[in-house]
Amino acid sequence: MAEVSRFSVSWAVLMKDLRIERRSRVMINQIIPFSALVMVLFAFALDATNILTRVAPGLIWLAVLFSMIVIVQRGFAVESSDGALEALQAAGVDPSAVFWGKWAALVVQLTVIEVLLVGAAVLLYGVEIRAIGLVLLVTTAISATCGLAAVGTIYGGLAAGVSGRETLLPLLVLPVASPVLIGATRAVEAALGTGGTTISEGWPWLGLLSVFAVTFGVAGSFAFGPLIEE
Amino acid sequence: MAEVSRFSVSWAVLMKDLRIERRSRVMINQIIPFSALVMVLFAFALDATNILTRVAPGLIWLAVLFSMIVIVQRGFAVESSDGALEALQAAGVDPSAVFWGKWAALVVQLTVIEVLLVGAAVLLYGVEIRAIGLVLLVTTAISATCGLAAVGTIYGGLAAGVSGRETLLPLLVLPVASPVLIGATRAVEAALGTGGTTISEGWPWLGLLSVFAVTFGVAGSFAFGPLIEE
Amino acid sequence: MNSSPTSATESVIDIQGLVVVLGGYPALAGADLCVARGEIVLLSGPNGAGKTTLLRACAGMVRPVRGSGQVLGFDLIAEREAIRSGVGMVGHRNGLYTDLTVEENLRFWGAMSGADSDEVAAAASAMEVDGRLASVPVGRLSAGQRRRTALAVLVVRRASLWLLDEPHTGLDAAGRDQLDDLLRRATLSGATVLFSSHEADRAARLATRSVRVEAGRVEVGDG
Amino acid sequence: MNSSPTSATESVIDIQGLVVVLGGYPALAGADLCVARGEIVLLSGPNGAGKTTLLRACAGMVRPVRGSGQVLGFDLIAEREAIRSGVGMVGHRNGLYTDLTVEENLRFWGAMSGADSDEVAAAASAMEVDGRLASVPVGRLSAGQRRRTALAVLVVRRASLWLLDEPHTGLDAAGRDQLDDLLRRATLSGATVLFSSHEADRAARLATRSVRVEAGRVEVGDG
Amino acid sequence: MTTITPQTIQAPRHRGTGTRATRVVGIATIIMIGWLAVFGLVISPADRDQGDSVRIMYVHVPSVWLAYLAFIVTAVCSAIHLIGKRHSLGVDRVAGASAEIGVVFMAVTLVTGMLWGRITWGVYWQWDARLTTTALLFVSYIGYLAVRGLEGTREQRARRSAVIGLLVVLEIPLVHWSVRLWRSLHQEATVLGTDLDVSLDGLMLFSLFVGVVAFTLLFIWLVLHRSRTLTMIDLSGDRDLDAALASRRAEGGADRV
Ligand code: HEM
Ligand SMILES: Nc1ncnc2c1ncn2[C@@H]1O[C@H](COP(=O)(O)OP(=O)(O)OP(=O)(O)O)[C@@H](O)[C@H]1O
Ligand SMILES: Nc1ncnc2c1ncn2[C@@H]1O[C@H](COP(=O)(O)OP(=O)(O)OP(=O)(O)O)[C@@H](O)[C@H]1O
Ligand SMILES: [Mg+2]
Ligand SMILES: [Mg+2]
Repeated sequence: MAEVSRFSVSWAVLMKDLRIERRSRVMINQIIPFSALVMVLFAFALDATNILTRVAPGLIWLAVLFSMIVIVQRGFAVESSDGALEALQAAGVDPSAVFWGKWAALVVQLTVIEVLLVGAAVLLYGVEIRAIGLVLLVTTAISATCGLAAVGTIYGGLAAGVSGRETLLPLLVLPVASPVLIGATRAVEAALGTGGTTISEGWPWLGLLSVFAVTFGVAGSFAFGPLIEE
Repeated sequence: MAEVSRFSVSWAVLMKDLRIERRSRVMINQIIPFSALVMVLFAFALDATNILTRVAPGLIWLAVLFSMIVIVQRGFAVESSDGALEALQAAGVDPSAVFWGKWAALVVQLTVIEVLLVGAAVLLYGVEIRAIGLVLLVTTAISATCGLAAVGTIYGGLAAGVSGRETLLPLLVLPVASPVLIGATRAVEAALGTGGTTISEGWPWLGLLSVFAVTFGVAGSFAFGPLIEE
Repeated sequence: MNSSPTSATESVIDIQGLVVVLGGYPALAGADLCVARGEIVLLSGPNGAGKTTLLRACAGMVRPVRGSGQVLGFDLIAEREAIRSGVGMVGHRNGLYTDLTVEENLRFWGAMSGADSDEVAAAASAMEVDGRLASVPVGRLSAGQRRRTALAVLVVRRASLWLLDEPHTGLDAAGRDQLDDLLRRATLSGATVLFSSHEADRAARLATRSVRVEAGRVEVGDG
Repeated sequence: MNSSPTSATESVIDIQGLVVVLGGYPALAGADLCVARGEIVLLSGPNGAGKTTLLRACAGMVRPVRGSGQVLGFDLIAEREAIRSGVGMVGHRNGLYTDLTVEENLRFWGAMSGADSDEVAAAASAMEVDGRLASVPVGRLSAGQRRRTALAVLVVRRASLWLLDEPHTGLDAAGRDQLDDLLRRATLSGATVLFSSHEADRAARLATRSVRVEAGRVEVGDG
Repeated sequence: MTTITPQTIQAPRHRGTGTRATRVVGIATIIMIGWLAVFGLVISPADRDQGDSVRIMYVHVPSVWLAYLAFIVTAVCSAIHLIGKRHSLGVDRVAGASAEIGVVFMAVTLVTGMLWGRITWGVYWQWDARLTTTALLFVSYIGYLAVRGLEGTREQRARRSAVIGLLVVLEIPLVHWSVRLWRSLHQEATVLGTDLDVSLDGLMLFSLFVGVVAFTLLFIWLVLHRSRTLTMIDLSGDRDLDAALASRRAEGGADRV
């Protein structure tokens, strides 16, 4: 498909994913309730409100992580159920273009989740957001999301082909994604001033997150082809 | 299939599941590392050593819950990938027999997970097990497992048919299972004497768990047919 | 399944005005069909006519919104369970466990339907999935080999009504012949066969009668 | 794909001694095949002979452990990417998005291969998945209607080498004819077709030449 | 045009995976481990505030560093496999072998560390940055091995695992600098932060050095053998292939009608 630009391929993949999403309503009907539920469960499992506000940032990102795994499973089940991903591959469609398309779709979905989870944290855990922390909070969310989406897409593609998909994905994603979990948690703590942390403490972590995002973005863009290759 | 006893059907299903498990090695290679990972992540998200021992029981059961979801997804992906479950249904195989077969297989796998997770908790969270609490601990584990397995099997069967399986299952299982989460947590706390609780506080919770297990066992045995029905 | 009431009546399938709605679309729009014991009836018709839906309806797998009928002498709506245990169906999907070997799949179905290991072995050899293939996981078989396995499972089931949706799909020349005399032999021992196919000439050779499905209704054609 | 070097050489497929191992089993055990531009070649042979594997190998989807070959003038091992973008393959699975409608699937593939909406519409009508079906989610189509959609996608791809694995499966009489002259027309405009089938007589009518696959090797038969 | 001749694996001259080289390395390893025992248990002094427990260090630290080395070797081999024109399966086998051994070393680190922790902190595990990151690294490589275990062709296995191998190695710096990271970024002083500055006198340092050398030799010895074993497994696979090809061609009548 020499004549088709890489961007338009990515764009088509992104639009396709979002359309499937809009049609199946999985996001609204299932994933959002699920992630809200995870938050509630954490609250139950700990059920000591005093510590909840302190650990809230960690829990938010943990919930994001679990939600992402579910989203990725879904996003690649769509691809592999009738062999669509294989068809793309057989048609010689540029894998890295496909990667960026799937990546973008995942970013969109994660962003929605995060906004809602932060809201939930405010309500359930009584977290307060300070105005000065806002910039840090947003930039953190953005770079963390980009990184997570890259990891999710890479391993989603890998797992899409194999049989034990359901179980392999979480095993691969969680450890690699946990640096993001850690970094984002610290940064958000700084943004929220949890436990008397100051904003300034947040920025270095943000740096870590950005490095992570860039690394895995580049890696995915190159590795996606070999990964889904038979 | 009038001449085939319900038990032998369940037995065949159980053996079939265990054989598939033995062959694909998913349990050892993927699920067990995954659940261990969940423990580590929780601990790190909280990362305040002093509270860990206090919330350990909750985290154990939370980890069990997440592992179960993964196991159930896998267990029913096997059934629905080539329409095997539908074939059983079309052949008029007694659904409740199938239910108990899948249930038993899930119980076996959950038990393995739990033993390992408790071991991990002892090492990682510094939990200590008192001799006097042992009876309560074991009985709790048993009844909780039976209950969870029943819930997992019911909803696994329900989700097996529909398309958005990956996402629907956790959404359905988590809320219904959370009573077990709470009950089991309290009971284990009592067994371990977490936060100075006494054994006696545990028994009522154990009662709750048993009631739950029986309820959902019976429910599943009756409802499984209608649930997987077109 | 000699216990089934059909020993009394002659018609194994007898449905009137069946209407089946799938996702808001009337896949069946008033289908009538009557099949006598021992017949081998071919369902022909264009894509989307409703053949698969009709077969699934006869198997009690989809619930009609209108119409009534009896299959194996049991009521189509009230006694689905009874119908199902007497019916053997092979659809577009094979319904096998891909992680298990051919033999393990057959054994499993043997346990489900109380067939002993001899019958299982017989079924395997009938569709030639014995020998080397017996110990190969179904996930590693070729399309036709999977189809053969699915049909062998059907033999193990010893159903009294066989509902086959394009059963010849993927079978090689030899396999088609094997399937055909398998079906003929089955009907000799009291079974009844209703199958769909798009290969007019070959199917006509097998069938004792052929009916045409068109736009969700059955038009009786010349056998 | 007129950019492909084949305009120079005549043989579109030219492979020698291809060995493909799947899960430890030699699905292809030294297959040789040579197909000239404009041919319609039939792959026949028993179940498990290696037809699907051979087609996938020609599409650069499975990597041979031995042997060598050129497809569309590109090297089978070194230039898989180039081969793939010139090849259109339909396997046992359709490779469609079941949540999307027929039209959306075709549009998607149009975007992938730079076909404008007219070409898309043309492809849809060629396989008769326009009209009502265009707006039906693929997941709600009948088996044959899905197959038609998959073939329409293939038309959208405008490939110069068509590799079809039992393409007639599930198609009704009309659909088979449509497919056949679709393929004939494609070859007239410079494309080449390699397809497998188990329906000897019908396939022979379509094919300009037929080769027999047996036990992982190709035995040239009479066209 | 490129013809695939079966990737030539030169079979070892004699049976087994041993050669003179490996035997020399093996003997050297044994000697060095003997030394390590002597120095670690007898000669080197007990620590001021840690007592004899400090001797665990002579296993704990070398095993971590060798685990690092093993994982880096895996990464390098993965890179060579992906970039190299031949996409050699040989380096892939080395990568696999090295990863397996690295996981073992990592396990040793965890166990010795936990024992050491039990002695010095009174608990097996502390929720401190380095320990957690170490655990994550450990699991990551279990995942790597799980990917290697997936079904598929050798090339597929090599390609997949090479990518993973290159991704997970990035966690090593995170583990290594975790202490500093957290100290500089995080207020709470970490446990290892206080515990790590064991005052190493010359003799301790030397014993540690001996340990590192011994473990390095052990690593080399193990990698040589393990990768040769993997080679032989593939080799036997190829031998089987010839037999399989013969029987496959013979099929026709036998397996079919
Ligand atoms: C489960 C418990 C432990 C784990 C997982 C663990 C892990 C590690 C790791 C990964 C390193 C390598 C650091 C690097 O150079 O990148 C290390 C080094 C070291 N560990 Fe541990 N450790 C544990 C417990 C302990 C304990 C209890 C002590 C002593 C009280 C200790 C003392 C040391 C020392 C002295 C070093 C070398 C100095 C350094 O490289 O920082 N470790 N440990
Ligand atoms: N789940 C569904 N939702 C909506 N419509 C459906 C669904 N399943 C099938 N249909 C429609 O019902 C009609 C009959 O489908 P059916 O599968 O019975 O046709 P068929 O005769 O088997 O066709 P084929 O020969 O292609 O198998 C088709 O037009 C199809 O579009
Ligand atoms: N993943 C696999 N692992 C092991 N063996 C396999 C695998 N896939 C296919 N085979 C074997 O390779 C051989 C060829 O398979 P292939 O699908 O090419 O046959 P085919 O000619 O397409 O048969 P059919 O006519 O049934 O489609 C078969 O014997 C099959 O058992
Ligand atoms: Mg049909
Ligand atoms: Mg095939």
